[in-house]
Amino acid sequence: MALTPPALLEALLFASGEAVSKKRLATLLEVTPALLDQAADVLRGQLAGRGLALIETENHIELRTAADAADFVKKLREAELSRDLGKAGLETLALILYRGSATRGEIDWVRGVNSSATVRSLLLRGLIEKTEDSEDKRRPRYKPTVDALAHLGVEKAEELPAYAE
Amino acid sequence: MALTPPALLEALLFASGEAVSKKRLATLLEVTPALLDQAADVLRGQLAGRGLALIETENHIELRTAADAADFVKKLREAELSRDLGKAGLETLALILYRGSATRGEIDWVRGVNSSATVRSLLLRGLIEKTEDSEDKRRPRYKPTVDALAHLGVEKAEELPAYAE
Amino acid sequence: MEVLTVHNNNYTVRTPAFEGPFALLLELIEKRKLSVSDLSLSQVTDDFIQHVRSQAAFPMEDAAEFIQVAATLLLIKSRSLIPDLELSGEEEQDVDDLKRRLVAYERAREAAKQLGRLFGRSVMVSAGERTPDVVFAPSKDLTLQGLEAALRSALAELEKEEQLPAVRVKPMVTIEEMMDRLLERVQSAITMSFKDFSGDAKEKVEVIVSFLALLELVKQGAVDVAQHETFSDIRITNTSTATPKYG
Repeated sequence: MALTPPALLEALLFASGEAVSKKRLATLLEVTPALLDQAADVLRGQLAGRGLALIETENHIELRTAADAADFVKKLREAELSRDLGKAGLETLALILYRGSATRGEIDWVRGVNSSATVRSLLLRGLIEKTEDSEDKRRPRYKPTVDALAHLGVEKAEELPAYAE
Repeated sequence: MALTPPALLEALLFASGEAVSKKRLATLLEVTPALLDQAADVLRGQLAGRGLALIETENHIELRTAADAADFVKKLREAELSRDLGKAGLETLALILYRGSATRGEIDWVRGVNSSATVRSLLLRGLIEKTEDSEDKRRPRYKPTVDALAHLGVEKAEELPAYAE
Repeated sequence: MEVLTVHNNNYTVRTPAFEGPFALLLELIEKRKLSVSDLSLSQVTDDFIQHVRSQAAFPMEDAAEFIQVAATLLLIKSRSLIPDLELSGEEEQDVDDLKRRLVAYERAREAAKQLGRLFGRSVMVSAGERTPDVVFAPSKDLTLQGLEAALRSALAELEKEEQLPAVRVKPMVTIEEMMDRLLERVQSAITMSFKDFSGDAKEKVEVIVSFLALLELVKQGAVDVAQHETFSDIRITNTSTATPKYG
């Protein structure tokens, strides 16, 4: 089933995750600037009373959560940050700590499962950070943050117990 | 203006950006599991013909771009292009999807070969996940993930062709 | 699926025509435009065994699966040739199991074909990543002890995963004995049946003689195949080939 321009615009904004220039959107959707403005207006109308909202500046458009949902979104963020790390989080963090740094592929391999959601949550919580892999710049390496080491009471990863594996 | 539960659900799913367990969603929205299911159904209806879609597995929900927007979204997110699964991977994924879940033993029984390498590769790709078997805790049960459905372009396993056993 | 076989210290990558015994069996049945039944299975037994024997090298695990299926096929064929052959409860179950597994595999294969057409065609993508507002948020369970325990369990799990195949091969110890037993059983059943042979006896005897020769070949084949990889738990004994005696 072919989607309408407003629906395609919604999908593109959702997939992008950030503000996208109107010029780029028109190119991606293969429409004229005038038709893009029209599609944005229709989409804005469809989103009334819904959980999402269209934020439009002179040159950019962005999809965001509706202002009226702010309290719930805040609760979600707080819940995300106060949850236990759990088995997946601890395993992943432990691997990164004991190796000094690790790539997604290395973590996945040892854990035997896809670790993208776990890595993402550790990043959000400021426990690990992205660094550039010296061999392959497109592939990020993750290392523990200074905050994480301080929280654990160790100054260097080498001070961790059982650091030899 | 107070938003309805379906709108709040949409906002939470968008803000989270990943698959969220139904249990957590019910807690966050302060509704019963039955009301959450109802809100999800309403939201799914509202999204028909739009750029977004709700993918639902046994325990998780995630907001994703609609399958029909794939050609346009591809231009923005080339990284999502997926390698083929191969015959062994497809057979194993099919068994898990059509049965809802399966153990290694059940997969091997049907395929007549050892499937451990295939199961591991599906786990690494995040297309299936390990869960605890209610009868035997040492024996993992594998279930399809939201990402598996997303790669097949369906919102629920029931929408797959010839879903019947 | 590519299979890496170790042979004379040389690594050779080989792509077998059939990933498992069921794929081969279904192909043989479908080539004759038949469906899964005792009759069709006994008709493709010879071809199946020919295929198994013509494979130069199997990884041990696959060989075990193929041979087990071959043994069950021989049971089915034995019964179709020798009406007096009564299968034990366990044998009946093997036959029944094979048929049920084949039907289930046939369905899974069909479903896989359909999924293959869908997979990756219209990917539904997740919400785009925003630059996250990082807030340092450790948790209650974030302790050195907790981390150490988690690491240990992850490594233990990995080790267990890598050891799995070896464990699974063990039941195959008795393959050779199984073939011996089958041969003996069929021989005695035939001796009994000869009394009943009537006009077309000559033809029937020929069928059975070649069948017994086939059984013998398989038995040798099983030993042959089992010797390709010696690191596993499989006990390999060289049998002094017992030539079947007829009548």
